[in-house]
Amino acid sequence: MTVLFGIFLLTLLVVTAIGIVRAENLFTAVILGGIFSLLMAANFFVLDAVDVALTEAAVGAGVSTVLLLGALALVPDREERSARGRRLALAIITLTGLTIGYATFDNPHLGDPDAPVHQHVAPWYLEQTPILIDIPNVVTAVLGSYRGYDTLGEVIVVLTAGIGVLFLLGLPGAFGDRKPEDVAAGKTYLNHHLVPQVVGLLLVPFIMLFALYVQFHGEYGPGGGFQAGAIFAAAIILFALIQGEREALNLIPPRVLVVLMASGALLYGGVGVLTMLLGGNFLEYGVLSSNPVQGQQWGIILIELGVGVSVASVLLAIYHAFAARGR
Amino acid sequence: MGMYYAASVAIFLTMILALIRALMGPTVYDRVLAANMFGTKTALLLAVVAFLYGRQDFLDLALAYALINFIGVLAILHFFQNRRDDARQDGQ
Amino acid sequence: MAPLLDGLSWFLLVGGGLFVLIGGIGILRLPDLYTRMHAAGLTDTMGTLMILLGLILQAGLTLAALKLAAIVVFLMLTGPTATYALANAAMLSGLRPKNVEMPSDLPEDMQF
Amino acid sequence: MEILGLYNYWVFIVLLMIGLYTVMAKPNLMKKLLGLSIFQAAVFLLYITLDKIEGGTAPIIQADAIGQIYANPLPQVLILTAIVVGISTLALGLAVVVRIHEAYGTIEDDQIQQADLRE
Repeated sequence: MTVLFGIFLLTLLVVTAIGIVRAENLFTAVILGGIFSLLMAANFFVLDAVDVALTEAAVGAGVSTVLLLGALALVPDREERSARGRRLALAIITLTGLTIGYATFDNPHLGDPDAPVHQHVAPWYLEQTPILIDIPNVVTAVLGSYRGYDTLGEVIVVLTAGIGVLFLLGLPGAFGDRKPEDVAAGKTYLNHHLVPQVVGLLLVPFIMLFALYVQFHGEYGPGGGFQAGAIFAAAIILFALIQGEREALNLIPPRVLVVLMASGALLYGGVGVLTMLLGGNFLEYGVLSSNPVQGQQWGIILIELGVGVSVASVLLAIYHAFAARGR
Repeated sequence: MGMYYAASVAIFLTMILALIRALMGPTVYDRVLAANMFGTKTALLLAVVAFLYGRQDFLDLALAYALINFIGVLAILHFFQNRRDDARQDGQ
Repeated sequence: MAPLLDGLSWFLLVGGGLFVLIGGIGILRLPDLYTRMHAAGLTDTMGTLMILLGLILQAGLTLAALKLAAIVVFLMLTGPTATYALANAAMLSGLRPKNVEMPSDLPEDMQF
Repeated sequence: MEILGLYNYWVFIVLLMIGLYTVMAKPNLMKKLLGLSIFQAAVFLLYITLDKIEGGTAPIIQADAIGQIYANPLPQVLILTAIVVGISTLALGLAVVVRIHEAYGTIEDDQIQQADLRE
C-alpha cells in the first residue's frame, strides 16, 4: 500500500513539474513550485527520509518560495512566448531520457535490501552509532561526525553563496554605506491588515521556539542545524512580511547578521581547531571530554549550533538583500 | 489500520482535486487558495501516515508543514498585492 | 473502553475524510473564487479537526497527542487567517463574486 | 508489481528531462532557474530512492525495537546538505538575474543577446 502512496505522489510530482514549465505567468510558476516542494517532501517522508523531508519542507516550500517571490518583485512577471529551439530540445531530451531509461532496467528495485548501496559503509554506521556516539538519529551522527569535513564544506559553500548575493545586491546597513533607515517603510499589503498582523505576530515566537526545538532535538528526532536555521529564518521573514522590512532590519541589524553569518562557520571550524589543540585530529570530537562518547555528543551539538546560526543568518541576509532592493 | 487508509485515501483524492484547481486557475488567487489547501492537506496526510507507520515521533514534520505553508501563502499574497498596487499607480 | 474509542476514531477519521473530500470536490466544481474559498475553508476547519481528533483518540495521553493538539491549534489559527487575507486581497484587486449585484454605496477604497 | 519497483527511476528521468528542457528551450532566465531547481530535485529523488529498504523505517534508532531494519542514512545526509546548498546557489542565480534585469531591462536571453550585439 505504501508503494502505491509513493507512485501516487510521484505522478502528481510530474504533473506539477509540467505545470511549472508551461505557466506563462511567473507567479503561477512559483506557486506551483511551492506545491512541487511539498509533494517532494511528502515523497521523501514516504521513502523513510524524515530529516530530508523536514529540510525540503522548510527550505523548499518555505524559504525558497519567498526568495523566488522576492526576486520576482524586481523583474517582469510574465514570460514571453517563444518556440525557438523547442524541437531540438525535445529531440535531445527524448534521446537522453530513453538512453537513461534503458539503463534503469539493470537498477535494483525500490527497497531491495541487496542493492549495492546498502552493502558498504551504511551497515557500519547503523551498527556503530549507538556504540561510538550513542545518539538515536544516525543521520545527525553521520552528518556531524562521520562526514564532518563534508558538512563543514557545505557550510562554507552556503556562506560563500550568501557573500556572493550580498556583493551583487548589497545589504543596507551591513557595511556602513546605507543605513536601515534609508529603506522606505513603504505601503505594503500586509502591514495594514489587522487579522494577519495579530495572528502572524502571535505565531512568530512559536515558530522560533519550534526552530530551537528542531535544533536541539536533532540528536533524538528529525532535525538539526540545517532545518532549524531555515525555520528560524522563516520566522523572521514572517515578521518582515507583516511588520515591514524596516522593522525587521531594526530587529536584527544587518551588521549583526553579517557577523553571525561568519561566526556560525567559524564556530564549526573552531571546534575542529580546538580538537587539534587538545591532541586529536581536525574535528575528532572524542577528545573534547574524558569520555569519548560524550565528547562526540558535545562536538555534534556545537557544530550543529554553528550550522544553524550560519544557515539562518545567510538565508535571512539573502532575503533582506532582495527585499531591501525592491523598495 | 483500516481507518488510517480510509482517511489517507480521502486526503489523496482531495490533493488531486486541489492540484487540478491550482493548474486550472483561472486567477492567481484561485491558485493560492488551492496551494494553501494542498499544503494543509499535506500536513494532514503526514500526520495520518505517521500513525500508519507507527512512528508518532514524526509528527514534528506535520507541525512544520502547517507553519511553513502559512508563511508561503502570506508571502505570495504580500508580493503579488504589492506588484498589483505598483502597476495601478503607474497606470493612473 | 477500547472498542468504543476505536469506534469513535473510525467515525471521526471517516467523517473527516468525507468533509475533506466534499471540500475538494467543491473547490473544483464551484463557480468563482469566493464560493471555492468556502469549500476550502470547510476542509481546513471541520475536516482537519475531525481527522486530528480521531488521531488524538488513537494516541491516548502521550506526547504525540500533545503535538497533534498543537497542530490543531496552529491550523485553526492559520487556516482562517490565510483565507481572510486571500479574500481581502482578491476583493481589493477588484475581483467580484459572480452573479451578484454589488451595492452601489461601497466605500471608496473598494470601488474600481 | 515487480515492474513498479522501477517507477521511481522513471519519474526521476522524466523530471530530469523536464528540467533540462526548461533550461534549454525557455528563454526566460527565471524560468531557467526554476527548471534548474526541478533538475536538482530530480537528482535528490534518485538519491532518496536508493536509501529505502523494504520493511525498513527512518534511521532514528528505536531502543525497544530489536531487529528493526533501518533505511540507509548516507544518501539522506548527502541530500540534506545538498538541499540547503541548492537554495544558496538558487539565491545567487536570482541575484544575477536581478542585476541582469537592471543592466539590460529584460530577462529574456535572446533579447539580452541582441542588446549585446548592438553594442
